[in-house]
Amino acid sequence: MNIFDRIMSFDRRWIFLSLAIVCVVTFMWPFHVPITLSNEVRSIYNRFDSLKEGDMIYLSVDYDPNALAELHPTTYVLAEMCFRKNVKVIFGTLSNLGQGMVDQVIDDITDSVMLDKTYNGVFYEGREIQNGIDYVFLGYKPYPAMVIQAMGLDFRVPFPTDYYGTPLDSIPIMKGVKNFDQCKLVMDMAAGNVAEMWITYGHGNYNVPLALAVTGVMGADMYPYLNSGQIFGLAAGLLGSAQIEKLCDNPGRAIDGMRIQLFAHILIILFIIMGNIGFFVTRRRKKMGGDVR
Amino acid sequence: MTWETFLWTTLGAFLTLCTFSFLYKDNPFYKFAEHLVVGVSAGYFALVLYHQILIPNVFDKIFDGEWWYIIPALLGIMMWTRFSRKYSWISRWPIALYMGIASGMAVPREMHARVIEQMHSAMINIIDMNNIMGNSFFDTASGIAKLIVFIGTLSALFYFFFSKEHKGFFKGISQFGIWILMIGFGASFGYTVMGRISLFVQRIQVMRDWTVVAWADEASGAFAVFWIITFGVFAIWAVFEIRKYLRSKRSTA
Amino acid sequence: MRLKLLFLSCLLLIFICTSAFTQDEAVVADSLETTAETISPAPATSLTAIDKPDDHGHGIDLSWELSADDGGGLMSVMGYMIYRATSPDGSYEARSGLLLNVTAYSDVGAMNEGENDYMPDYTDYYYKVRALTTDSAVFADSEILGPVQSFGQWFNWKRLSVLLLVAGFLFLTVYFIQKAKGGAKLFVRRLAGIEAVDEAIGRATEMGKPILYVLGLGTAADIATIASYTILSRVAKKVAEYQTGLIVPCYDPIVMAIAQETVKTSYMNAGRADAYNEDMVYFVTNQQFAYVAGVNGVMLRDRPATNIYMGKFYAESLILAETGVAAGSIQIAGTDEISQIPFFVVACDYTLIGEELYAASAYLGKEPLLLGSLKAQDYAKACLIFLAIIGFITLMFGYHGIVDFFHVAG
Amino acid sequence: MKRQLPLAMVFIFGFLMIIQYFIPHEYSEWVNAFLMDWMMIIGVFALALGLWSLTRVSWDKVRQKKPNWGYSIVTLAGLFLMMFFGFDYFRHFSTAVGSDNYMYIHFYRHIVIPIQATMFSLLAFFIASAAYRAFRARSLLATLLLVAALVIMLRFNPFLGPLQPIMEEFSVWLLNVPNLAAKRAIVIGVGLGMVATALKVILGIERAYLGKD
Repeated sequence: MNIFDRIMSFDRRWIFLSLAIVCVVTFMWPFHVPITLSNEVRSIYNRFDSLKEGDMIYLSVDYDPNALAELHPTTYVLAEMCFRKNVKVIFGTLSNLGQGMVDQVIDDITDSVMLDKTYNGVFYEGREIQNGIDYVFLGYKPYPAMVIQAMGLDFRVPFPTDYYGTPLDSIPIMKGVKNFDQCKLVMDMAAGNVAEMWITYGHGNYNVPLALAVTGVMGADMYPYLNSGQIFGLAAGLLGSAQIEKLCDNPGRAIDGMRIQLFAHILIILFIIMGNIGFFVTRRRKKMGGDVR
Repeated sequence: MTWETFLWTTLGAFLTLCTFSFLYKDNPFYKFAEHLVVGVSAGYFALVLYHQILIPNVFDKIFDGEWWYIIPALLGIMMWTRFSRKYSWISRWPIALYMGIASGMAVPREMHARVIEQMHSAMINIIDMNNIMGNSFFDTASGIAKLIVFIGTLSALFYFFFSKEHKGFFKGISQFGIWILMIGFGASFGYTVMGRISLFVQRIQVMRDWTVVAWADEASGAFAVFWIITFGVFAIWAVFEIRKYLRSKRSTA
Repeated sequence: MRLKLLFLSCLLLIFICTSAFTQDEAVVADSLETTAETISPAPATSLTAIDKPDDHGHGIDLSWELSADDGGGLMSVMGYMIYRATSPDGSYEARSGLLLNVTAYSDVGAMNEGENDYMPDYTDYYYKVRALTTDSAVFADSEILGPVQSFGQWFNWKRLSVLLLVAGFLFLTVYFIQKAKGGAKLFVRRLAGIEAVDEAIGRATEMGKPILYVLGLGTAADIATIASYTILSRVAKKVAEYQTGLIVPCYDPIVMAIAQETVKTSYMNAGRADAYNEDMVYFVTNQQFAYVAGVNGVMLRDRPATNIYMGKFYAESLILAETGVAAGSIQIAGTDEISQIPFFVVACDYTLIGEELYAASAYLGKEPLLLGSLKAQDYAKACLIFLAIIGFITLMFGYHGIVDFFHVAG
Repeated sequence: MKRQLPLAMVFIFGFLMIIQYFIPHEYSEWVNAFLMDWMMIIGVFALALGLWSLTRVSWDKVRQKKPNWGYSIVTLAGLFLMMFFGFDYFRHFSTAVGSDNYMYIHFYRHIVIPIQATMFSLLAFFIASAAYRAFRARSLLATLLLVAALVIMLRFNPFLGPLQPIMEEFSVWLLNVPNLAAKRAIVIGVGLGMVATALKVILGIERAYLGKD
């Protein structure tokens, strides 16, 4: 029995073992993996990067815990990037479990900055992130299409007060902010058809510069909108989140996840290639009349 | 962490390991976890149905004056005639009713949801798209891509003809159909790999979190004991396995 | 109601502040407000109201033409609201939010008495459409329209194409069954997965090992499960003839009851009622992965020679099939669950893809009646392909008739 | 009575439900909702059969000392403990009754959920072993399967360098063109198969489920 026969009659438990080792090791050991950047994600970063101090953007957090793994990292990174650059952020959600998501993002970042003056390695010198000054959270309202249309008229129409019950007019950063016209861009993190509503109503009616971060499954369906220029950027799935983390130089869960995925995939592909080599070699020998056992 | 939560989460962690041991081979730990989960989940499900359907949808309704709910309750009780050999034919009535409703529901609804809707989206206009050739070779919005989808759908449908021998022209087209099917299957398979790996990563995370929390707290002594016992048990088992393996190898040699 | 008013007044407030001027100069607006907005706009015209068609009642469709001052004239109209009353000069209540730039609205209420927003049928309603400006005091009402009544319909015309297709299919089925009964010979091509079933049962007999038949995770109401019973009945009959063992672990109690009946009948048909044992078909549990754990246990301990999976399967498909491979069984699968077919194709020896599952019962039985319906299926497919091609071609010339036929709106 | 009546019932209720679909009137909606309730309620009562079956099979194993009979005791214990906790109106664990019972909830959370989640995660391993075994270029069809899967799996692999964006684009194309065509054809076929099977049941041609005599 030579090596190729061995490959062909290989106990699958070796595959299990090597996969488990690869996953656990890559999980525990935070080494660097190259992440290739796609243009559609890079254009999101470039827009964010070109924002100046005092600019305002709208982050729409339209997912629930089911899509947390894929989209949460993006929200964290983009929110943090804006805070760092002193860009004002309006948070809103059109998913009824999205409030918990936004709460978590805001709490994690502000608490960390308050206690240690850092967040994920970024140092905030003598600064705190304050509700009403650095960000505002509008909260949740049902019927996404209606809410988007109403916000295009004025944020105060669907959201007379913010999530915490403060009237929008008495919030410092909302002074002089009426609707999307004052926002430099809208970024929508979406799991579900809300993404299409933003395209139809947000971009279609009010021509807002729109970018999307969607789940991996939805990614493929969104490319047509990118080609037609209805959205200026697209980050799909864990891969998109990891690219954003890399671009913003703020590595977190998405890059961790990507590392494991990447090596697990490579391992599986290697096994497939090995199987094929073994298969071809043994088949050729069979054709030549060799002894195959 | 309190002792109480420690014990519960440790039970969960232990059962997780027991289930993973199945990857090596069938063994007493897996057998234990398997039999336990079958019993407990069946009991759980029974109670869910009791509390969420039987009480509110049957008893409460009947006692609130919606007496006609006695009819389905009686039909349900007829199912119990299966316990008797002599009267078990009565249980055919509720079964017949169930099958009748299910089939009747399926006919128009499946015709609509599967056949009509898909037919509607299969017929696409490839001409009025302003990019027939597309921006690039792999542009999914181009007229050519749409034409491939249309032809692919029809040829795959040809593959499903049962009363016609696949010969001549028919063979060619259904052959193309099965190519399309296979590429589709390969694509879905490759696409699913990513999600499945993350399921395992989630389990690693759960185990890690449990370890971190358990170590960090007053129950850490008990935690160490747990690990020692668990690993001890698994190690003894492994030793037995290896001995068995060596013995079998010697006997074959 | 209160919310709607709040919504509206808020909106109006903001418009007062900002409409005629740029946002930055909102403060200046107050002094100029009165001169700009005192002329009432033109009302909406040609109001029509009819009972909402193809519904269960409790709904009225309205349509109107835009006010002359909306997007033209004074440019003062910004939207519309619908008001309804039960008598022409009764109190009108708002039935809609602010409608921007639309000329139609469905006023739909709740169906049951006592519910919020209950809208009784066969009641006279009077409607008017109010054209609103940015000033809440300046608006124009259309003429009052009424009385209108809402009522439920007895046929949904939007579903006509479904009815036609179902009727056509029923006709084809009955026609070919009659033809088959008349003794016409009907050809069916061979299907590897089906032929493998016989072979696999033979192999199990030689090895003296049982056959595992998994009906999947479907309930008894899933058509895939119903198709699976028929296959089970053929398998059980052969098993009884060969005197092989049969194991059928079930996920749903009703499925279990029906499967017991099916297997018992097959044993009786094979003349081996004595060999039937109630415990061949048993219930495991109704939780997906707990069930999988149980079935895996059976595969590893009872070592069935053949595993047959027919019915509805979800994520567990690959766990079952891979365990079967490890146990060294021949595996035949069939499911209509599209996302799971690839896994069965990869891991099983034979797979019935989608429709083949439904054709399998006819193949195994070779009864003329069942073959007749298979023929009907083929003719239906041929018709659909023909229609699709015609529709595809006519669409290129701008004719939408066929495409629209395959569009069911409600 | 034993066979004709059930067949008649299947026919009548089958056609009733077909017709119901085309009638939007509220009476028809009421009938639909009521019959859905029927099916659910019959299912609840049938569960007793299921539990009886599980108990009997396990108990037989224990009584006849079949191989692995000891584990069947675990099944029975789990089942009856759960039932006991769920019906514990005497509040042995000083907590709420029914599905809020302390033990009932914790058994579910710390036994059923971990084992089920782990069973599910075994897929990560099985998908790898299935890929290894099956993805071999044995024939043209197997090669197509293999290539499509490889392209999709390589789509985010940064080690490919300049090839990576092409892979990305190719995989989007694969998912949206051939995959879409394959799925659509299967869905249409399955739809026809389902309607045909359901009609056969209603017309009484498929009657294996009703038993004999």
